[in-house]
Amino acid sequence: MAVIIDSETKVVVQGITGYQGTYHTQAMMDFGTKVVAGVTPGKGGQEVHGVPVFDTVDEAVERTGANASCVFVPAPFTKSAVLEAVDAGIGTIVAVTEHVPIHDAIQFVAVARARGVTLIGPNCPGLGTPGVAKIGILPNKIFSKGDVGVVSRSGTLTYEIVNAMSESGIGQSTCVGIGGDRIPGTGFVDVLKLFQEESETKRIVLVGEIGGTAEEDAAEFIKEEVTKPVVAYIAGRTAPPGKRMGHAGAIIARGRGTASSKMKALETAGVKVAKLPTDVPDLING
Amino acid sequence: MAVIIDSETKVVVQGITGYQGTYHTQAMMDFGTKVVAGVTPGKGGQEVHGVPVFDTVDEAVERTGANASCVFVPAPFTKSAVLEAVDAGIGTIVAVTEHVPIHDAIQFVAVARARGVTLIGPNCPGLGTPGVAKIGILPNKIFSKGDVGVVSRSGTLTYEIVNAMSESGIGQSTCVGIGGDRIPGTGFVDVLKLFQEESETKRIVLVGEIGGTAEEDAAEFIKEEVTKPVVAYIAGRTAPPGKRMGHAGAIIARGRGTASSKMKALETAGVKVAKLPTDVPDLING
Amino acid sequence: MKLLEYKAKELMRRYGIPVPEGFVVSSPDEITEIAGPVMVKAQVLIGGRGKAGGIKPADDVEEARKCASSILGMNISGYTTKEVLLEERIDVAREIYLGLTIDRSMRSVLFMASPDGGMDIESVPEEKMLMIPVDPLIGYQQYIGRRIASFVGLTGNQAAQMARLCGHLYELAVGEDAELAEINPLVVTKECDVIAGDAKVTIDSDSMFRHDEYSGLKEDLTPLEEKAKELDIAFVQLDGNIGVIANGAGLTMATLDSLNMFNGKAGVFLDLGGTDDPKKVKEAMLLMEEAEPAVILVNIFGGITKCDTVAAGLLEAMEERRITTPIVARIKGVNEENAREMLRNAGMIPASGLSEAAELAAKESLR
Amino acid sequence: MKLLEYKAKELMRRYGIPVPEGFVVSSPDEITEIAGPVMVKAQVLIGGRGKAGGIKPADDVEEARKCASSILGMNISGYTTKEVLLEERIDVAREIYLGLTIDRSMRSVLFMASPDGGMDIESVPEEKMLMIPVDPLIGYQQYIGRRIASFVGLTGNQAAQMARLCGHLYELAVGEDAELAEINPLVVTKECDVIAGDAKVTIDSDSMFRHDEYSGLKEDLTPLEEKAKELDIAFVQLDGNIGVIANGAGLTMATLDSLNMFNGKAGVFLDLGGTDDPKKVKEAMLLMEEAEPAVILVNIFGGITKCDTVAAGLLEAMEERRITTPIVARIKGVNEENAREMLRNAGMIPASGLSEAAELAAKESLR
Repeated sequence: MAVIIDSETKVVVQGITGYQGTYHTQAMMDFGTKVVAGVTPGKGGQEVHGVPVFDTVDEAVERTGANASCVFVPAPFTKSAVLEAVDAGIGTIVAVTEHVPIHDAIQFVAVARARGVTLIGPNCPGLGTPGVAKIGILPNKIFSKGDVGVVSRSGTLTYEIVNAMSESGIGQSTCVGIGGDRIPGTGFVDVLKLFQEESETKRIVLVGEIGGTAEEDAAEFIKEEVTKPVVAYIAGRTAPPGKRMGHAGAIIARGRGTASSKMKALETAGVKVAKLPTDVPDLING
Repeated sequence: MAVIIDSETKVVVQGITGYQGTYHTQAMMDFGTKVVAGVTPGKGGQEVHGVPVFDTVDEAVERTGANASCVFVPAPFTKSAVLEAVDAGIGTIVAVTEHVPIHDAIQFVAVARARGVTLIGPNCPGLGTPGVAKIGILPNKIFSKGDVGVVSRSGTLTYEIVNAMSESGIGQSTCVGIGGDRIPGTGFVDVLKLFQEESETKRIVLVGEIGGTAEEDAAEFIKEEVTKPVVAYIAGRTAPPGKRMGHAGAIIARGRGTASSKMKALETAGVKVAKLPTDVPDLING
Repeated sequence: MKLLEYKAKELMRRYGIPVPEGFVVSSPDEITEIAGPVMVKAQVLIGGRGKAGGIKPADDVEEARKCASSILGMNISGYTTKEVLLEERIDVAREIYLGLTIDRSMRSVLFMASPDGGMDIESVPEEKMLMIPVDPLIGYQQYIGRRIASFVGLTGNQAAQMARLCGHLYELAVGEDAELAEINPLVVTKECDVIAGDAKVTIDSDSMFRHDEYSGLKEDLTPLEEKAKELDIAFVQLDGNIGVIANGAGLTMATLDSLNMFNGKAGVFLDLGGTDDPKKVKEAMLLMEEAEPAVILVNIFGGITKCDTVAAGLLEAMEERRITTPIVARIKGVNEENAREMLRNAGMIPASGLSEAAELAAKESLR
Repeated sequence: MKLLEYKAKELMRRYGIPVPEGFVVSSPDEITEIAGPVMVKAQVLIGGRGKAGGIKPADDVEEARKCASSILGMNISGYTTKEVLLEERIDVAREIYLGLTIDRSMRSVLFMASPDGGMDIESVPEEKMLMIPVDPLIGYQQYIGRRIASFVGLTGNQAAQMARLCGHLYELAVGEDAELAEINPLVVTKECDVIAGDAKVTIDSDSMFRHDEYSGLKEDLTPLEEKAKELDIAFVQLDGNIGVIANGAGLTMATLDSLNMFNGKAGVFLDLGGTDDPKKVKEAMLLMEEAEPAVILVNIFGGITKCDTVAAGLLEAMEERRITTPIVARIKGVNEENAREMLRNAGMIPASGLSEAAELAAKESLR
């Protein structure tokens, strides 16, 4: 068992013929993922690492039974690609692409959520369950099998922490990189809920950053609904204040969104908060 | 118990200051419905039959706790009115207005369904549960309390049949007029599902018409999921073929949509099909 | 509101869909010049004009005038040809079918496409017809056009043209409130371009309040149909001799079904919609009288109006026109006994039930 | 991409939002005529110009030139004033706040409005600020404008103006990919019209591929920032003396946090994004050297590239520029031992863990 992906997950890679698509198709297959199809308009009939390429997601689903998608298409086409996957009945979509226009993201995230699709990203590393499957670009070698569910807004920092965990002998059930964009398809709360419900996950690591109030919302949820132990790290305690969104940003934030606000909220919810990412393994163990 | 409405239903009437809105507000209150608010932009602060009028649905919800809406606004504004109700968190919407542009209906029906709102209509008489509440324009006097759930695409024909039932001593649990428009917010199948689940409804009457394939779809559903006895009447056995939608209509229909196709489908599903509306009470009784 | 081919093509051109060059005349004298070989096409709101001789080729002005004069005035399935379209003749390599309509069960706009366009599209087997509902939350996206292009067997540049064209057709449907937009045939020319050979567009009549540009257009209606339309009454001419007035489509059809059970045959029927407004009942009565049925059957279910008020409307109409046609009337609702008394006194035949009313009217019509 | 006030107002005008008449000059000589009393307003991408003396009234050309020449060249919070806007002076009856931004938690566009617009908007109490997220499936609808008008206390014609204006502001945000569109103050004039007194618009830089019109606009960047932007590297100048290069925002911030634990202070930091592309590492290194830090700390987590390849990129940069600044480098991933050896041989200080790297860099910076 795992969250979001399992051994029945069959992945179609949208943008499979691009550099990233081709590279990570191989990496996903190396991890054990069933990559059953690729899609690149106009390149139907080709193959990439033995995976058949189709012109449309619909065709890929019909021919291969794909039920999950990994999106590598360039930012200008990401909206259309995600909507195509939703429309074709794909239930899990990982949108790796970064620099997606925010108004595009608002639209396709709303549609995916309304249609009950689990969308991770955009601008995310994706997710992996050691021994089962991985969708996205998380490095294969950082994982080890275990009982800790990891959820993170960060990319490389997640690799850092998961790697440190693995080196300390602490394995992961599923690791979900929800991405750092302002409009994430799946948020902390969505993943925490899944971890809380799933039986193989015994402990949870949450990696946050300054900006927004997702960590505060997560803290609220943990307080109410999560009974499993949670360790967190918030990056950016010493970072300069970010770009201000005119007056509007300050008005919305009203003092929230800072590292100390997030750490305080999490501590109040009973979460052990690490000072440095390298402290996470120790906090998990004790 | 009843479907869709109950004694906790609090109705806001959108377009309360118009002729229809004002008239049916009184009729609904006479039936026992809790009409708690009205909305007409620019007329906030007034009262209609003692019901306070607000400028926006949001305000009405905030001040009165309204959780259902009855929409009487003119067709050009119906889309905006329904979306306003959805956005304000209203869970049940009855859109009485007829002549709503079909592309408007496609949009707001999709949004309502995506947001989990029960939308009846547009162009519908609404629904009523004798002794509990009514939303819409069904005549009060036709109802009597009982165990038959009625669902109908028709307006006055429903009144005819419900009236005939009441005169024969057959009462209704809930009567839902889903309306005759091509894009109904709630369809036969939605209501059949509710009737099947609800315990006070022991028997079901379905009133259909020629055109479209809603009755065929209903028959399919009845066959698979409905264990309660169903009586049906299909209006239009002798009606001329309706307006044809170019070639497209014929291609979609492929022989379905006629009275005989519908009657056959229903009979195959074990439904007793009345030849005339006046036969319905006899068929219900056995 | 159906549009004539040339109006539909004007629309398509405005939305970026390629259509042949052409112009419309209502008299052969208006043809003074043509740029090359043309097709002369009858402009009528009905299909089958090709087989009826309503489409002819012409190579020069002389010939074009001859064709126009033979087609103008032609009666095609009951429709008189008042205008002809003279259109650049295109070299057809392939004919495709592309349509956009409303799908009730999906509650959405529906694309339909087939590699085999042309005359016999309705008999194309199911597997040769692609149907793609457009999710209203998503709207049109390029992949829909790609799926269509691939299904009808277009590739490369033609596939790209097709995808753009599908997008434009969707924009047209939404922008103009079309409930039908059909291109049959969609022609692939020998020059490998994709262009609309014919065009059918039906505008949703409920959307007219936001489309002033169509208010001037007249549908090809009889004077009675025209009058009924103005009064917002559904008017249908059948081949029997009983005039039926009822309120609501379902009740009207149920009335027809009931008449049929007693061997009565409806001639004209008028559906007032869900209303029992006495003024509308009166107007319907006046309209019905002009259709000269043998019997009139009135079946009104009173919703918000009292029956005697509705009956009074009927009486007014009778007096105003001195109607002598036998009238069977059944008005259901509050004060129905009063109403029955009023009708009886005025020489009408009152009935209390739907079956009874149908039986009485049928009997009267068979005298 | 922040727009100057006059650019933002041009946009607003294009979308139907009323703005005062005005024109822009970059030299007092360009002012030859004014239609009436004006305000002369510094065009800078920073707030607080009013308090800094960047806004002055003028009644005639002479005075306008004088104001312009005093404001042009003015330094406002580090930004040099290169243009001034001369704008018709409006009679202010009331000042309202209206803003539109992105709400992360609602995943939507958010309208914000307050009856108390003007200078001190950030300190307006919560109950005086209305926030309405726009459901992306619904989009802007008139009722949103009505709610806003009612909240800020407008009625009748002014409420109608406000509702229209809100609709236009939403269209602007979506059409131009604005992540912020703010009108503060939104002025109700003594003539009872509603008009934008000031305008702030920020265009989403990720949307530039579809907005050629903004590609000519330059943000007010230092040469180094400009170069970093071209390379798609996040560049931030802080007040410490350690230059940090890392890949990914989270890892970069974690690196700063770690430095801080050992009393190190970051000066410039460069975030390469999620990439470990050796070419980008090299470019960052060259850029960093120009910023002249006391120590450089490189922290790269290798995703798809091997560590020794990344190390080779670092060495190339060092050789190309003969960099003598002490460099602490930590590259994590496949072949990291190889990489460490390469770095050591080239005179860099290799580290294996993040904490170790931070400690070494901090120590080096405190020498």
